[in-house]
Amino acid sequence: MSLLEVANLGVSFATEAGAVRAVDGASFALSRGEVLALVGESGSGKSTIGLTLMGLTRRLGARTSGAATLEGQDLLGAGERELRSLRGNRMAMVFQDPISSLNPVQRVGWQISEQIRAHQPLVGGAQALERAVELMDRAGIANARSRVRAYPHELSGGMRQRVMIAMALSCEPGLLIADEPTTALDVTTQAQILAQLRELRERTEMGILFITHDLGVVADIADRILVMRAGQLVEQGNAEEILHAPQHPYTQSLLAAYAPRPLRAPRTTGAPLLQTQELSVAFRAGRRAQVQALDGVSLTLQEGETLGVVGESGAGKSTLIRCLVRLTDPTSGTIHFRGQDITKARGRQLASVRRELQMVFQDSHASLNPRRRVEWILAGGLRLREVPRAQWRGRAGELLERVGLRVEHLDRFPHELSGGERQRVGIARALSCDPRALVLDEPVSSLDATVRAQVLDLLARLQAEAGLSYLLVSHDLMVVRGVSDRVAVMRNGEVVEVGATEELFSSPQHEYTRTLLASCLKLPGQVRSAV
Amino acid sequence: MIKRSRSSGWLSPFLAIVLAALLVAVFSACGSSSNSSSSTTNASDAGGVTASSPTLTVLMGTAPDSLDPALGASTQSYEATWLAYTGLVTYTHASGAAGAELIPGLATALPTISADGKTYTFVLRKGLLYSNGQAVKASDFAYAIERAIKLGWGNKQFLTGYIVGAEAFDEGKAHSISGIKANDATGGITVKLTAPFGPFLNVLAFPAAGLVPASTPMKPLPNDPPAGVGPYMITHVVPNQSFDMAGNPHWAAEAIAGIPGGHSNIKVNIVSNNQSAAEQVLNNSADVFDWNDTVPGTLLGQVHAQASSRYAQEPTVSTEFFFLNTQAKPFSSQLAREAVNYALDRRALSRLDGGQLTPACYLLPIGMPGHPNGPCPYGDPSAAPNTTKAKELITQSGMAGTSVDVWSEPHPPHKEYADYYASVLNAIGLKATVKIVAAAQYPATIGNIKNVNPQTGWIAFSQDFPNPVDFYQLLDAESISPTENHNLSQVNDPHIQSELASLSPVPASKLNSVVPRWQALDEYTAQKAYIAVLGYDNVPKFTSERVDFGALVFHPVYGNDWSTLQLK
Amino acid sequence: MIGFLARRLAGMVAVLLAISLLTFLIFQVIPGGDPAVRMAGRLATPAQVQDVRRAWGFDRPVYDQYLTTMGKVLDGTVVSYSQQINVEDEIVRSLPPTISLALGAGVIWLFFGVLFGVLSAITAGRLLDRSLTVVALVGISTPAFFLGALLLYYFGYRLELLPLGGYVPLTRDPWGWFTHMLMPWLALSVAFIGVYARVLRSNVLDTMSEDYVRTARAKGLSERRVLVRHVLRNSLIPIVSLWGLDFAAVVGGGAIVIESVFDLHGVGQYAAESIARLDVPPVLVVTLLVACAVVVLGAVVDILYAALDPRIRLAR
Amino acid sequence: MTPPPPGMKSPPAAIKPPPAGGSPWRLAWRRLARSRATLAFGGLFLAVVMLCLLAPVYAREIAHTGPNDNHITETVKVGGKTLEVVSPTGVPIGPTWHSRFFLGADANGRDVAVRLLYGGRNSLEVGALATLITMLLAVLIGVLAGYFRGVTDGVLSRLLDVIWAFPPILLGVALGVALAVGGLDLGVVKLHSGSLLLPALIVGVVFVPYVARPLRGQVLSLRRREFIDAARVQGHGHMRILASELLPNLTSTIVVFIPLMLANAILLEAGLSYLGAGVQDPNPSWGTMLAEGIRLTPGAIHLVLVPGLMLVAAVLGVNVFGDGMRDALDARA
Repeated sequence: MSLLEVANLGVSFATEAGAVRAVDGASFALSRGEVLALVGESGSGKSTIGLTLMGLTRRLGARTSGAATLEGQDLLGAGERELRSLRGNRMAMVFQDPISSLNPVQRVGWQISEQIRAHQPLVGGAQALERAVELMDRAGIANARSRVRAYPHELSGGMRQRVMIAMALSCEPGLLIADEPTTALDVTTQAQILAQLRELRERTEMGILFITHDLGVVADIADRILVMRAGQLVEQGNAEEILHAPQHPYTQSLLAAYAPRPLRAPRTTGAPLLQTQELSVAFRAGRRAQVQALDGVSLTLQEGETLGVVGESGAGKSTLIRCLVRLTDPTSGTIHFRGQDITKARGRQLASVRRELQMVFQDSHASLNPRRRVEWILAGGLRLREVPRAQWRGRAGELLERVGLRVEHLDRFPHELSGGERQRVGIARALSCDPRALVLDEPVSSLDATVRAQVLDLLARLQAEAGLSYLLVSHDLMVVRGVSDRVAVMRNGEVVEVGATEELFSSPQHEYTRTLLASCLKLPGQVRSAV
Repeated sequence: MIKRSRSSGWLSPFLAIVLAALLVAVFSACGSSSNSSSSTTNASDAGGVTASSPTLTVLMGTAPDSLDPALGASTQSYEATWLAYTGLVTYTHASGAAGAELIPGLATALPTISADGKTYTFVLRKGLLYSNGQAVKASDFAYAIERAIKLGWGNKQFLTGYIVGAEAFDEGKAHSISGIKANDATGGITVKLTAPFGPFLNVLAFPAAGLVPASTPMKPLPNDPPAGVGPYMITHVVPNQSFDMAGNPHWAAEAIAGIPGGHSNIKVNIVSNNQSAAEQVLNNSADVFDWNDTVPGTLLGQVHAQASSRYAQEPTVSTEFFFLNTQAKPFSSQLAREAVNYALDRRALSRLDGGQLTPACYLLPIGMPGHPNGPCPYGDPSAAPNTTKAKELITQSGMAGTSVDVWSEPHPPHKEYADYYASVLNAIGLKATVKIVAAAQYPATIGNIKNVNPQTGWIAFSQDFPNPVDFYQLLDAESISPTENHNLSQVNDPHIQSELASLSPVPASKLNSVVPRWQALDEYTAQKAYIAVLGYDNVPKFTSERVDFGALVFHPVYGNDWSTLQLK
Repeated sequence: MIGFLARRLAGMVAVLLAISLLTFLIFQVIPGGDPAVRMAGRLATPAQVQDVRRAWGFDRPVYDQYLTTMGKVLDGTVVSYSQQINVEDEIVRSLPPTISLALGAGVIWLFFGVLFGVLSAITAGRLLDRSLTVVALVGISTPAFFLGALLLYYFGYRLELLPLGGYVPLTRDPWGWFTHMLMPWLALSVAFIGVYARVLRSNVLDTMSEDYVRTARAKGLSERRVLVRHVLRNSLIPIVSLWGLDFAAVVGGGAIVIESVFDLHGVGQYAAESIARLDVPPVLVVTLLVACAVVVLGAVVDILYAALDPRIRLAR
Repeated sequence: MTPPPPGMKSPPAAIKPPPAGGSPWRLAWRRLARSRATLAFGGLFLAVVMLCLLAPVYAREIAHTGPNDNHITETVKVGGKTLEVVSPTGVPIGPTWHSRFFLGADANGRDVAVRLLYGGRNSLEVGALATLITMLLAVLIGVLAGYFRGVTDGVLSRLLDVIWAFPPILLGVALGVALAVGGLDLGVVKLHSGSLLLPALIVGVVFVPYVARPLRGQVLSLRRREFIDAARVQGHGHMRILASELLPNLTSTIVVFIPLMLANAILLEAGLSYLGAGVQDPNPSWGTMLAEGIRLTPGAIHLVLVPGLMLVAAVLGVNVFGDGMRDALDARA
């Protein structure tokens, strides 16, 4: 008998807009010691399956059909009390975002021991806390004994996720449901967490339902793979089979999106367009402490080229960008744009520089004014260029067509667009000023893999058409690799290595570059990516 | 401490529990509280109140402005302080006209007055003691007067205006008042005046002129009033909440003729809600209602039904009127002023005051010497008004359509008077707007000719002492002042001025002889319609069942005489 | 912590100075507000008024008067114009009724506000929630003095169950204290109960949709434990600060209206009467007291907040 | 439509409903239209407003008297009996349920129903004006402080602290008493002492911090949003960013605050009037009527109940409507 058996599972929700069928007839089984990956893009219903198995969608008004059993015990029909004795005890769940998933006002040790005591009433408080220390230690948390007294916000993202894992394992469950457990983490941390899960499975014979959108991660850990799309299972099979010989067209397109983009032919580069020299930024943190967000960065973006900047969170990429577009003032150093010192530019000079140096933001949702229609958003740049008002609509329509959208999108609000569409609008807005260079801040990191590929294609096309220069910032080496002429690697506010893309990827000089590459390209021939 | 007892007959179980709880509360109240104990002990000798005398609770709607006699100038203060601070002369403890009669207080007899009316000579009684046991000296009188002036007693103009050297003392130019001479050895006291002033003895009957020890600090003592001579002494002052009147232990031995020694200890509670106060007296949880307050009209029915034997309306010597500014349109026209007098329905105004206003037309009220007896010149105040005539007069006067601001203060029913008055003015062809000003700002606002120069408004005046001169300050041209005006109608009438000049020096003892002249003057005032009188105030005398209602004297100057307050 | 207190203290002094100056100035510009006229008494002559003015220093420049008055406020010797008694003594005497009112009502509104809010949230959308919502909104919409007047009328005059107002010290007569305070407590609490119930309801609902509550359920905790240890523990934190500030406002005279309706002779009533008498010193002192209470309790609330929510650091 | 279950703000991200067409406003309006209670209470408030607007018609056609007309010594026929409007001891008649003195008379023998409607006009006018003043000042202060931060924020925030630490009733009463006689002379504007703008100004100013502070907070967080950066990077000026980017994002908060403030303004005006610092004579308002009524309570409870219940009805209408509107806009106030 399998550990988990799901037959013809259907889940639907009543929403304001009527009933929505989130999962439609999913059937699968999971054995002990097996890692089953549930793969799909956002909105495919994969998380709903995990939550439904845990009985956590009941309060959201979900209606379920079909059957699901854990070691023969019915999950869908179980009473609340029955379910409660299973949850956390025989099945446990690790969520995507460890900061919001841990109670902010309770110590982590308390939160772990609470779960132990909920299922093992005979265990005393001190004993449970001792177990928590042990679990945290085993989950790879150094200094576990002192960290049990920490509050979640005092730990790093990776630590928090380890706490979540320690908590999930506290009652030695048979089934672990991991819902995008590494999505919110840096690549190096992600690699560590995955290694931990692999080690766990070997040690405990636990079955893991691993929910993710990231095929790279799947390749790393899964025994079998389920592919979901719009609430339905489209394909399932062994990891090897699915990854190397996908049957269903959707699976194929999904994999295609992950295929490595061919390296660009190195271009003859022009004159320096944007230059920084010894750029440093220090923020005050508290009374005397200072944080050196940027430390002596000297970079040059040449006319017509794409310069990729990679680094993990906290490397100073965002600060660099904010300096370049003059949202943050550098503490020292200079910025030159077309030979002109713009470090302290103000007023008219700044306005003319800004028109030529535009930016595309990471979060397409946050960077578009939610209360304005697309037409208005695009008209802003036209107004600055003193285009007559009568032409705005026509020109905005043209811009949309340039980025692959249609004129009717002009009357939409940002929330009425998909993520990819929004990012296109963001690019169109940058283009509305007719710039020479674009600063791209993680332009595809919030997009699904298929959409991501499309947006990157668009950027390449625009560059070819208009001779734009790009400074592209990303934490994702694969994104940078496919579109950049040269790559700069940042760490702790410093540029550790700059070089032509091919050179840098084939023979990294700096040790940190090597670590980065190693943590993301573990399986040769297999391309991975992370959001 | 006030406990409510129930007057109606039925008892639900819940009420029984509440009552039981109340009983418990009474026991836990340590017996120090007011109304339960020792009602049988009657003060055996009329000479004094002792700790074993019963305690009666008197309610006051407004706290006395100060219980220091040198400061207190409100009726609430006088009501208490005149029993604790006897002066050289005082009033008879009696109701009605008899109460207005002056008798010797700490002096052996009424003073001898020199022929020019400017020198008063007194002799202090011998062997008097203050409530703290100190001996009373003649020089204490001078000190008491100095103290009242120095601390700023509200009526000190009666002292500084007439006593020789008092003005200089007030301004700090002299260390003592040269016009007062006292001999501690003989007890002789002489007071010299700058000009003869008829009511001067009445001035000396104020508690502010009551003797206090010369060792009393020259600073306000409202919470710990100084020692005095009188049947009572003021103790346990909790400002704005309560104070006690206990028997003066040294009084019994002195027993001054005409001043009763009192029967009960008095506990005064300040209860600003007159509904609540009236209820408390009605159901006997308090003993005396504040005569300065009105029993709400809405409760009067119940009072008449349940407590007619312990409720009465007492006339006070006070007049309510609308002043009519003779120096500004429209009331610069006598016809317009007459119209107002024709048009006012005093019966309506009386209803606004819960029926406690006696409609009238003369400035000098009933009970004040000089109150005219003749009919009113512009219609019977107790009958329907003549609105038609009033309209005609306004048209005749040419003032129709003139805007008029009607001033008043928010205290009921003064605001209601103004509302009514404005509607009357509108009905007879003027354009009236009501202006309500907080009570504290009111005198300064309407007294400001320079900036405000009010056209008409409500004002009430009650006597300081039983002499018509007091009232005629309000029509005396000398009271006109740009910012502290008291002659609100701004009347400057030569006839009134000449009459005042000759009537004002007439001393209290000879007042009766000039009553006809005062009557004629007051009729003249009514004829000129300088003011529009509403009527005279009646006030409630209202006690609990256990109080001997008949024995309680309602004094014409000081109201309920607590020294006559006793159990049945 | 010490830095926080020092900064707070400095800010507080600035705010208090501004408030005292403002109060003082408001009364300076009141027409007919000249205290000398009132103090000189009825029918006083202009010369006498001038004397009073000189004696009390009303003829001096405004800033001089302000500084003198503030000096007296600080060394506790300021006296009222109308009764010439020490204002600070008077306020100390008026505090027991006000504190009785604020504490009692505070406990009542906190208890019922939390009770109704939680009940409403856990039955959201159902009949009980709807009924409680209506009750809460009616409470919020009812002026306290209207409610007070109705209570006084029905329980005092008509049924004669409760006293008609006034204050009895707790030390003298606990039961009398209770019966005298019952109606004022209710009248004052009702609106607050409504507000707290609404605020807590929405706090609880927000918290219930937090990820960590989902985690708590995934841990297999009982619904009760989820509610108490995870939902309430978090959603009560803002209530603590709300309560502290409201309590400060009531202590400092925010309950003026209720004190007047029930004749409690508390700080608020003292302030109201003093305003009516245009008596600046008591108004000034009460205003400063309230502002002080608001600012101090504001700081206390912030400290408490930081203690309850480890994410908060004490800053400005 | 079933109400959303507890704890459900929205379904999990994965199953967000397909974006409904139209602007956020249309969305809110659709939600609002579905909530019958919200509409019913909004209707209640509108009904009160309409009644008050029709006051002159009622006075002329039905009651045949004006709001300030005295009938102290008159009589009125009720069901064949002749009754005095005000008894000789000053007790006014209660509701007659006839055209004259439908809701009884007050101490001055004025028709309570007529005064109620005229008073309602004043109460509502003061409430509306005060709300307008509060919102204008609060938006100005909140936006400037939140957007420019630094010194501007410091000064404005301290200003809010001062108003906030001032107990509202105390500030209101002090200002009310101060301005009741002479009015306010600002040089340019001179407010007459009887003007309704005075209480409106007092009430309006008192509430400014309650709106300005949350707005400032929201501006602070909006300012960190990328679309503001985007506008700056494009080279737009501060004024345009304030007016065109920030303000539209504040409107739902502002809109949610309006009914809340209207309700509170009406309540505070009543409180001030009770203490004699609100609407000045001869204008009636619900607050002044209540204050007068409370003085006459035991014999004439209708003088308390009539204006009180009307006040509660109006404020309740606004409150429930505002509550529903907040849900519809899904904004926090």
